[in-house]
Amino acid sequence: MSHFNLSAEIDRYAYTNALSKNSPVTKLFFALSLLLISVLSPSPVVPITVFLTTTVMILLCAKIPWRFYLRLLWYPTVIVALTCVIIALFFGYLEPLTEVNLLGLRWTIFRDGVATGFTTFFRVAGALSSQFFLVLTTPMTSILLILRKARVPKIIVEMSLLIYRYIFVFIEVMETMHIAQELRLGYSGLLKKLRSLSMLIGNLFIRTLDQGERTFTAMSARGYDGNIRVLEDVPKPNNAALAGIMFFAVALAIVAYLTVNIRIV
Amino acid sequence: MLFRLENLSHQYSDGTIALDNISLSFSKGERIALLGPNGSGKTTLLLHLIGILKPTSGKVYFEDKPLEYTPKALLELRRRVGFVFQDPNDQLFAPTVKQDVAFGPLNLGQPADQVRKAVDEALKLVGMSEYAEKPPHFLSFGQKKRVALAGVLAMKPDAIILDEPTSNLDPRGTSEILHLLLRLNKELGLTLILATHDVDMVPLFANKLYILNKGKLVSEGAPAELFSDTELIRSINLRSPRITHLFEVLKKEDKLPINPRLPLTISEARKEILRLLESETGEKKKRTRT
Amino acid sequence: MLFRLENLSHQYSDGTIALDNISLSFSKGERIALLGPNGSGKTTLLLHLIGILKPTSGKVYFEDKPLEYTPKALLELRRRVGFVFQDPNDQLFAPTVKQDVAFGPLNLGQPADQVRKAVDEALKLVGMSEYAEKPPHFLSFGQKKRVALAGVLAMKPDAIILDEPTSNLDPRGTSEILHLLLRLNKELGLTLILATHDVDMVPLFANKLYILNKGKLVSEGAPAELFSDTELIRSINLRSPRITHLFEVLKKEDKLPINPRLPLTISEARKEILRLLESETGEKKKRTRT
Amino acid sequence: MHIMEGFLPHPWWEIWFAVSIIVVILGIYKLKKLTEKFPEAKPLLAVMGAFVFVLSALKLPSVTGSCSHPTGSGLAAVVLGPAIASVLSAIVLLFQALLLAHGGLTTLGANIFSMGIVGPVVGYVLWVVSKKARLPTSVGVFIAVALADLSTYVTTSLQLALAFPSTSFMDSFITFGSIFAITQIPLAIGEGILAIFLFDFLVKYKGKLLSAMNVIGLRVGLQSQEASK
Ligand SMILES: Nc1ncnc2c1ncn2[C@@H]1O[C@H](COP(=O)(O)OP(=O)(O)OP(=O)(O)O)[C@@H](O)[C@H]1O
Ligand SMILES: Nc1ncnc2c1ncn2[C@@H]1O[C@H](COP(=O)(O)OP(=O)(O)OP(=O)(O)O)[C@@H](O)[C@H]1O
Ligand SMILES: [Mg+2]
Ligand SMILES: [Mg+2]
Repeated sequence: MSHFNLSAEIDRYAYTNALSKNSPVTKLFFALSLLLISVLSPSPVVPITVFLTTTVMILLCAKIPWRFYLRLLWYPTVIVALTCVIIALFFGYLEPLTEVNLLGLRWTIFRDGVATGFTTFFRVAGALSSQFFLVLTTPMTSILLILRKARVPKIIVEMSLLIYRYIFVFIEVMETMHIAQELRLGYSGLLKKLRSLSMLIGNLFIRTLDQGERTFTAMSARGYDGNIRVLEDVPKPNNAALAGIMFFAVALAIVAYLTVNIRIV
Repeated sequence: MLFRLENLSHQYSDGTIALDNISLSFSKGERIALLGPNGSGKTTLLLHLIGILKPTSGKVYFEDKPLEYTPKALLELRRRVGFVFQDPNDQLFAPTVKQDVAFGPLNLGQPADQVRKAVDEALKLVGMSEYAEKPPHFLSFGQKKRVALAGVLAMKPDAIILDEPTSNLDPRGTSEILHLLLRLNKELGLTLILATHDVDMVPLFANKLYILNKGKLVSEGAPAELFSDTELIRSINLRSPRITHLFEVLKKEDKLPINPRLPLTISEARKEILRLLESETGEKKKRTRT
Repeated sequence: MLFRLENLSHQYSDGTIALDNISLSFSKGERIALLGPNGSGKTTLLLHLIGILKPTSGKVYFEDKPLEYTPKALLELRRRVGFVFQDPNDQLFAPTVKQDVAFGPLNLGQPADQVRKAVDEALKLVGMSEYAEKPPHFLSFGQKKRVALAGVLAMKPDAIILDEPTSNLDPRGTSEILHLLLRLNKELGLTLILATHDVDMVPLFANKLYILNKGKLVSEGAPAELFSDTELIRSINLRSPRITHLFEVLKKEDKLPINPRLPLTISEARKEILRLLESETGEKKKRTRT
Repeated sequence: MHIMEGFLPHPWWEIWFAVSIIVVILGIYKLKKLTEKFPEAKPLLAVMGAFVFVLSALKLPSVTGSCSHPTGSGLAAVVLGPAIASVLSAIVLLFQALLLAHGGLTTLGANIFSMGIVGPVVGYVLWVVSKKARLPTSVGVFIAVALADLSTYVTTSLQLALAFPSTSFMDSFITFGSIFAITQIPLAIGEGILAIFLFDFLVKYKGKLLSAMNVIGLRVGLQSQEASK
């Protein structure tokens, strides 16, 4: 269930972090431009810079506890690192780098494979940290409001909002159901564990649909008409900040261009 | 007439007949209580009033016009009539208490500072101001109920429908909210329609009482009138208010000369006891003289 | 001692201190009521007893052994102690009422026909037999509460913890369930621990009363004792039972010679009124004679 | 199976974006039509979406720049048709990227293509075919959902192989594909079985609404159920 706690916590930080009162447009612009530059950049220099920048912003400006940030990073890092090792081992063919003895087999490692592995790893690091910056500092409702202003069809924004709410309904229903089952001795022993779990998954949908409909009813009863409205006036983006970000992005783009040929291996 | 139900029946998709040919009408400015055992159809009836459920047969009239189920007509209806749900967990969904209470007023299209004022006021009325920034799912059950009520009060409707408003509230909360509702009723003419199991509260609150049982309307009238019919009350899983019950016993078992119109509230009971003491001594006096 | 809490404190992750240094103990076979205003920490306390919440500081003892939070120890605890949630929607998860009630007994490893018997019995006790095949989410709120209770009764535990068992129940349901609990307590020695706002019910039910306020234990003792301390009761958002209140008024306002130990229940009130009438006439008689 | 943020190099993520957006726009159009006519269907649609989210959060790590988990989009396609399933998947993938760091923003296009388009189309086609072949409903649902799940993974392997070619595209495809297969085949079977129950429930309790909504997939299902009675 830990993934769900993760989403609930990400959501909580989005509403409570030290940057939550800043303009969501600025934050979105910042995150997306760094993200794009990381992904487009051919060498690892720019993604590394982006990773460091956003990490500093997340920890020092938004004041997200570093423990939590590490927890977020840990899981993707492991997967990507493993995958990049695979890419490095299997996916080169141009220029042999070295040979290793693996499980009694002689294995040729190629320079281009290792290079791709490294580049990919750092690209992911830069991109992912930009994405984390966005979600840790910007409440989902603000993101949806921006989408609405950007003329994304209303039905999409509305469905997104509902799905977003129901995700948390799901999580809550799942947790309370799990506790209720434990209190009546579910999950004791393998067979009971299976029975409890299948009952949980099978009924999760039913319960959530039921709860979801009742919540929708309650929303309708308070005049909900498909439009999202929030109380906090969305802070206006600050032009100086936008220009600063633009400048930084251009500088990074130039760096990216200049470092095209820099290789780690 | 604010609401009128004409031969209303409702059958749920699994075949349960939850309402069976109900006709009644609620006037403006009244304080109406719906009483009935579990599963008698109270919630189902209330959900028809704001167009969340559609009758299987029969009609709902709002201000003498048949209810239309178009989004626009429903929106207008819900702007005028607030609804507080029986289970506050159904009703609260915003990330903070404040935003939840603001949801209704914002949907009414009010400007931000007016909304803010309405929210602060409503939270104060239900005694939850200090929890404004807390996420609703971190509140105790009774606190959630208060917030749910605030969410509706903030919309300043003409009528409020409340499904079990006082269950899970502490006694002070119950009495504060009752007094608040009575005040709104008196000062602003707010119509109140409420479903409840709390028979002790009904005489303090309602001027009109409807009794439901198994989907049927079994009785309507003033609370004093209906509670005198102890047979009826007993027969459908209800009971008289405790105070009334005390006097029933005194009358039946101890053969005391209690007024035929049994007292329902503490203040009525007090008068009755004083009267008893007076007359009793009078009686005895007479007897000793002769 | 069934449960003992030693300097128990609990702070929620957002910083709320819900319980503050509470020490108390519950003996076997007792009928315990926890009373306190909304947000006073009743639910939080109860959740500690069955190991759903862990104390921030302090200790919970079950049968004089400190509670271990290993799956095995918790399992044993929950086999012995049943828990009924405040919100029945938290508790029901199976596709039909019957399957939900059977969940616990099946996990106890009972053979099929024994389970079937236990389920039928439990549903009958709470008056929900005819709904056995219905999906729980199609029930009315009060009906859900009854099913939730049945699910715990069917496990035949040694002790039951109930969080607001009677809120949203109709009066007959309330009285039936109270009598059922009292009977189980008397006949089988079942320990009952219950959180409630229903002060009128407490004197009928509890032999031991604990009063919580803002996370602190403010008082404990026999109900009659505690309710006599009207100052305390008032000061923390509670009130006396209505019957008691009536006599408070008669004593204070009307200066009637009421017993210092105010009546709490209808039968006590009846005796007191009869006594009053007697003595009053006696008094007057004396006076007329002289 | 979602490809992680930043994992796809330029120009592959742009290409998949372009391909997916067309289908999603078609889906949005259909969704708009449907919800205008049946506002009461919104909770059901949204719960479907949330369910897809939760299912794909039940993830098992797999060493391929992504991980294995049920997809949920196959059932959505069987019940609601592939166009609407694609929109729901798109929204869910966005939330997975944002709330779970699962998948990503730039890789959104590629992930929509595999989970929101190929999976649902495969599932839907198989569902219709199995109905035409008069297979029992449960078998039809199982086949449709399990294969929708698998096809999603095959597509992901394909996308990765295109972006990271080894000596040949096939080599790379086989490498990625076989790593996925270990965890994914049992998962697909599990998801298929779960779908049978959920479908049954939906027909039982939401049959009226769904058949009124006139979603083709379900209509086929309902008809055949009636026929079998
Ligand atoms: N969604 C539903 N589907 C099928 N039957 C339902 C549904 N909701 C309620 N019922 C049934 O309809 C009847 C009336 O239910 P309703 O909720 O109106 O009762 P109520 O008077 O509000 O009861 P309570 O006091 O317990 O809240 C009950 O028998 C109940 O089981
Ligand atoms: N999950 C939570 N996170 C943070 N604070 C919480 C949480 N649950 C409860 N609280 C707070 O802890 C305090 C005690 O809550 P608790 O639910 O124990 O009260 P209670 O006595 O059961 O109230 P009620 O009578 O309303 O049910 C309240 O102030 C509440 O806001
Ligand atoms: Mg009800
Ligand atoms: Mg509580």
